[in-house]
Amino acid sequence: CARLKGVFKNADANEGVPVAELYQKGHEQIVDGDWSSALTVYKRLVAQYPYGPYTEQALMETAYAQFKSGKNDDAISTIDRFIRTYPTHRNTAYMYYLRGLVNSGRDTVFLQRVWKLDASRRDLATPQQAYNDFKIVGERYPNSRYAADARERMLALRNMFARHDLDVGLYYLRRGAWVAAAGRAKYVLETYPQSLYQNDAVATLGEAYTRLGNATLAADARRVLQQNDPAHPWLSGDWPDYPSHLRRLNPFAGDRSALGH
Amino acid sequence: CSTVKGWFGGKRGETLKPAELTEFAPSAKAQKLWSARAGKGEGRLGARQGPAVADGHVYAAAVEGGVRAFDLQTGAALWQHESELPLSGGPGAGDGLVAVGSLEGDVLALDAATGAQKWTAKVGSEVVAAPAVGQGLVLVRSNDGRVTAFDAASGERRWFWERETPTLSVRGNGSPLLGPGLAFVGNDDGTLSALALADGRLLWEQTVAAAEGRSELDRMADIDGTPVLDGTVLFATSYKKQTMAIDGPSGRPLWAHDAGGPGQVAVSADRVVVTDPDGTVWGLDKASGAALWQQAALARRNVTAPTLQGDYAVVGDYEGYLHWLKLDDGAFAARVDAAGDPIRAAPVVADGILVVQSTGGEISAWRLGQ
Amino acid sequence: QTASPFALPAPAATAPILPGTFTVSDIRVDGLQRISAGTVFTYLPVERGDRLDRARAAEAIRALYKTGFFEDVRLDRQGDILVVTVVERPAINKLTLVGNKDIKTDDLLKGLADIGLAEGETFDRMNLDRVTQELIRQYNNRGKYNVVITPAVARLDRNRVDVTIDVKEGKAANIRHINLIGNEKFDQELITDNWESRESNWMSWYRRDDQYSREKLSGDLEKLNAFYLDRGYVDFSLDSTQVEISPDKRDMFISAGLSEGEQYKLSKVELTGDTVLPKAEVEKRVIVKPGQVFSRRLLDLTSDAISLTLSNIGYAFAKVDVLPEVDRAERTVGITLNVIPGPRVTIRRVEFKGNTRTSDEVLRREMRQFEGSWYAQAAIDRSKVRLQRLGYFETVDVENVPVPGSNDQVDVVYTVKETTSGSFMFGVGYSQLSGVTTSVQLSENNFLGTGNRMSVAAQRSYYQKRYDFSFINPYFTDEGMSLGYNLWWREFDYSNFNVAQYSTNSGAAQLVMGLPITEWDSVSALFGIDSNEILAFRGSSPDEIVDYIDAIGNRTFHTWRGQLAWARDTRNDYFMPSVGSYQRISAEVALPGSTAEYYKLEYEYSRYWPLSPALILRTGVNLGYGDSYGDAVTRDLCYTPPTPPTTGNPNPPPPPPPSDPCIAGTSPDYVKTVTADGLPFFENFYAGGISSGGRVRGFVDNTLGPRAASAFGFSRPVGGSVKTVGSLELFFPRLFDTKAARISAFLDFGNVYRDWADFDAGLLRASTGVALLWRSPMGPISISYAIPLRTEPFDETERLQFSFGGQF
Amino acid sequence: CGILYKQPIYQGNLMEQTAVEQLQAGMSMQQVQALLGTPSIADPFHHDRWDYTASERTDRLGHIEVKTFTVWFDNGVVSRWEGEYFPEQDQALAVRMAQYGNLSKDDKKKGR
Repeated sequence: CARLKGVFKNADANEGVPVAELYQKGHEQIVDGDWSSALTVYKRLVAQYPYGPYTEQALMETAYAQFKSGKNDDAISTIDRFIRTYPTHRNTAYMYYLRGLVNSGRDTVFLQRVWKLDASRRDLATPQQAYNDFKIVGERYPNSRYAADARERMLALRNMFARHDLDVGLYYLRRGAWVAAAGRAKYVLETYPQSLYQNDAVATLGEAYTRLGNATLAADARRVLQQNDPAHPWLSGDWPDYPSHLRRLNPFAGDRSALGH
Repeated sequence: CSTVKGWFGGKRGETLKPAELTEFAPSAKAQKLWSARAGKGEGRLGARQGPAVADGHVYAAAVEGGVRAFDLQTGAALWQHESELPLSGGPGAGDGLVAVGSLEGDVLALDAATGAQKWTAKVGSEVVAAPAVGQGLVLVRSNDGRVTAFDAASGERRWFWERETPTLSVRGNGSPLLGPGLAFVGNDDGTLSALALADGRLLWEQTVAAAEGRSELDRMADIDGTPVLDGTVLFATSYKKQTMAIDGPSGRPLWAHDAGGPGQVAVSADRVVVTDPDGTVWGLDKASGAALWQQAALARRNVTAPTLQGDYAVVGDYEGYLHWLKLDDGAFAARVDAAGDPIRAAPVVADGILVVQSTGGEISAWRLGQ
Repeated sequence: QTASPFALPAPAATAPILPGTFTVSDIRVDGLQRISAGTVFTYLPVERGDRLDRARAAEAIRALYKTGFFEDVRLDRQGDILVVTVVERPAINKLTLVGNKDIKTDDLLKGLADIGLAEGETFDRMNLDRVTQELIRQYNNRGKYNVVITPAVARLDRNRVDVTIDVKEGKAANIRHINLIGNEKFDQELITDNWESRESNWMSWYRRDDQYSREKLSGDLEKLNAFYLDRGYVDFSLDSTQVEISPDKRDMFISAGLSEGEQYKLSKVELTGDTVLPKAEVEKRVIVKPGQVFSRRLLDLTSDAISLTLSNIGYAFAKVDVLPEVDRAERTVGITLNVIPGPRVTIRRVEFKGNTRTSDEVLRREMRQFEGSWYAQAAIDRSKVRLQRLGYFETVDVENVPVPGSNDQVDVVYTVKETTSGSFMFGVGYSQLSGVTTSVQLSENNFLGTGNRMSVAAQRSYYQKRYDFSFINPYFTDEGMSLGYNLWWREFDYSNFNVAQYSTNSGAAQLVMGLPITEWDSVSALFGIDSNEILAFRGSSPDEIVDYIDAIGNRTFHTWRGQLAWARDTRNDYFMPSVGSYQRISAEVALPGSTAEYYKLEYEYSRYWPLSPALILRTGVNLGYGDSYGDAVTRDLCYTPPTPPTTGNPNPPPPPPPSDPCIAGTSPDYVKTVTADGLPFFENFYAGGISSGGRVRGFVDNTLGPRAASAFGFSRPVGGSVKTVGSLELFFPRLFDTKAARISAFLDFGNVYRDWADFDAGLLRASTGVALLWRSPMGPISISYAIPLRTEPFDETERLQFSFGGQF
Repeated sequence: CGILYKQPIYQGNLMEQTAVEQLQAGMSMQQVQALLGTPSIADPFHHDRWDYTASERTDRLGHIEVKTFTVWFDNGVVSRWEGEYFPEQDQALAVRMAQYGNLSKDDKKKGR
């Protein structure tokens, strides 16, 4: 058995090491991206030295390492525990910001970037959580270093939600369910005012009313669009440009929205 | 290597095993007089079904096998009353009548001499305790906590008294105890009630053990053994390890001691013997209730309630052994292998002869030789 | 008793020695180790400059205790400085659980973490007691009443502790005896037939149905109540129920006293309220008639049927109140059904949750209920079934969420749980049939979440080289017309495939199209060209085959293939259908101009019978017939066989060329006339083995049916032009709680015959056994153990068979 | 082409003759909502009119028939209304919808 015991020996190489040295060892591993060994080192650090500035720093870097190595659920629970134990810590803003980053990237299938898949067409539950996290950063820590970027990411997420709704609206337009299309367009206008797809929503409304034969409403929608975005393709009659049916035979075609942008 | 040992050494559920029997120098000898069969016994029904002895006859019932009568001295079969009913309660005998209850709530009364059926009646739940017969009445304790009184002659219902049962109680009930003009009933919520025999009115009530505790399990305080009247003093014990002596007429508690169990107490001239749920047999001083001795060698062997024979206390266990313990110090005096199946009902002693019925339906009678 | 030998002193909250009130000029915190002063200040309800009196001080102490960080808190006064002295609770270094078997360690750890007992958390002895009680309660719920839990706390340096919780589970209390008293009219077995609590029986070791739990019992008593109310016993009452435990806490006893009362009949049935539809129409759905025995179940079914009908035309909240008037003397009950339609509801939005991989449109195109339309319950149910039939989801749930602020609008939310919808096999594989196979095979029914079905396979094994590509988009048009294409190249050596001695090299390109005709029926068409080169040698390949090729006079068969099929599918789930049927009839034709002109007809039918929630029977049959059309081709063969090399003459001269033209009877080297008629041998149907189509488990793959002897004498199965295969299979959905695995007992039967004339039911082979299908993350694995029942002497039987990656 | 199955698509509210007849000038928006239900089209740019637009596509050729019933408001109360709506056909709709087949209550519970 002795020989066997030797094999496991280095596992507790971190026992009894002073906290500064332990932190240094973990930090170097973080710097050169060796997330898993950094995580084991920090885990032992927190267990042996459950308090002190090094521990707080180690906890934060643990969350970062977990995020970077794709362990999203662990990252979220580490962040939540940190916020509960150190509510007034000076970088709590960073922790909420990191939580937003984790949530916005949480469900993106690895292939999504490779196969050009559109995240707005999938379940928006975790992006919604990310939106709320960034909102906390923006409102509670307005002058922190991350507030500006958080607001920007919120805008991008909000456009994604609007894009989801409008894509569904255009689908219903194509299927001839014009009342449903008008409903979705109205929802975008009311729930996400000033979003990137504001004018597309008005165009959808106009198209739906035209198909429904409701001349007055269609004309007013056209007038509103004319004022806001005179160059909108719907005005010249070639919008929405649904992707061609041939793309449906190419398995690697990926998602393409009729919104054009 | 510790990790490797952990893999194979997985202990199976770590339940504690019943204690092994210890050797001892027998100071008394028990002889078997006779044995007989009462039919197919209760098995694991938990009814603690035992025989009744009255004026020289032993009456025994079984879930399958009806009611049979034997002669106390010789064990000769006197009569047998066939019945389809699953007879689980009793029998109880007295005033020339044998009464027995069934799992379906039937009450059957037979003529003690011939075994002929006199009358039948119905109660609301299963009967797992022997009916009490006396003073012209048959008192039946059914499992729903109700005591129903029938006229011994006609079987017509006179009155009934009810006590709500807790959500979880210990299996089994004690029979009512007939006193002068009144009846004592041990309830499942740890209280002892005295009822007037005339109309079933509640005379007094005394809590033997309070039904308190964090979980349902801790709150169980059943008094499942029939109380014992010694002169005017009543002795009762509860599953929550409490035994109490109470003044019969007034219901005032005389003493209480924190040892006790689900079975019946045995009261001798100066001792009160009781078995607790873990299998330890306690000898208490009758006057003060102080614990004089405890016999813990039969731990976890599902030991029955004690009965007195001569100056010994006798208990049965789950392997069918009978143990005679000396009354003064609780030491083992004799032991016999009385039945192939577990003994759950406390043995019954009459005219110096001890009669015991196993859960397999086997009856045997024993006498103490010198 | 769980005495915890913990040495720390009890938290004596000493009263603050604080005479009178004073204004706090400054605050100092002593005793802090892990917690920062900032944290204390946020929770301390006192700031500089506040006036502090006894009440405010007590309140401050309570606030600091509530944080759970501190073991002890004391406020003192030094001049005008408020001194807060705290003793921090130790942190937990290691938390270990020993001896727990029934509840898994990580479930326990998760539970403990929720109560705040986890590594790195502050240790609070009060938590430990709460955890111990919680564990005891959880074990009691599982019927383990003898559990003994002893927590142990070991103190370490730097204010840390190691916590170990030792669990002695003891034996579970089993239900030994269930007794109903007062049931005269029905005996106990009938009443407790569908109860969950059961007395200990021989199956209890597996089904664990003799474990007592209060929830199960209350559910069963509700069933008892329903049993009598469904049979007219309106006055039924449950008088008393007793639950008892044996003194050694190992056996449970349940007894219930009941009084049945009398059976009641229906005196009148009246429909009132706003029935929306004409009354006569709604009355059709009332299945209870005066004179019938009163039955609550039939009444529930009636009110469900009526409210369901109304919910199909917009009345989402329709309900029917059943008002009984009981006449004790006549023992009759008068029923008034009061219909309350509620508002007519429209759907605002249809939303999907849980589709992290599948695109929104793939789900939305299955919907039969549109946004902006009036509510139709049947359309919503149908949409749910269509989602289940896609095969991408393990479970599909739907719920109506009322739109806030409006009484007549709802959102319909479908929550799906995605599962593996394809298989990915890579690398080296081995199976009895094909020896060592190196292959990559990716088939995905929901490729990249776009709903397209695609499979790519490259496989090399002992008997075949295969390169396949197939793609189909089920929604080429929005209305559901599917379009796709298959391309493959195969080199196949039938000899090692337990079939006749010849090999083929074939390639094909096909276009596949599907047109839905109704909600359940669809027509599919296939058009393709393929070439099939047969390498058969007289002597090793059976003569039948060589004669056929010689008759055709060409080894490569070019075929213009067309197929038309009609299918009706009313099943309600892709993996585990419990109701509905699937049937498909297809005609495949080698069009005129192909080397061999033939047609093949196939008919497949399977029906699912829900015998009970835990038992589903599938009856299935698979028939096939093929024949040539146009006239048969006959040819006279003249050739002289080569003289085999002998030791004396190692390379004998080649045989003379065959005489041309070869006339039967006159040419010297005339050997025989051969004719090519009927279905070509390489298109024959096969049966036996586990692959669907010719599935008769218990027999080696493709070995049933006629056999042809080759010159060297050993006979080989060649398949036949008539296939008759069928099966009876009993599924047990309840045995596994996940839908990913499915176990069944089956009776397979079938055979293939050379032609109609040879069909003989007596020759049908049969086998019975059990089969397991498991949808592993890598793809579907099916394992079956079969015992052949009716076999003939030459049959090659095989009891254990497994296949990987095949279709279900 | 006609042979391809086109699932029936319904849009908008089901209007009842009796309800429309009770429409009177001067009614408030809440009263109209209670009487006719929430309108299918409440255009964000026109707060003075409600369009009860309904469409049906039920034949095999996929032809969509649209009917609109508009109610105008003058500072909050009904001023006039006009248009047409699909006649009541609850019975026919009930039969057509029943063809989809309803799931029984316990099927829904088990998520099947």
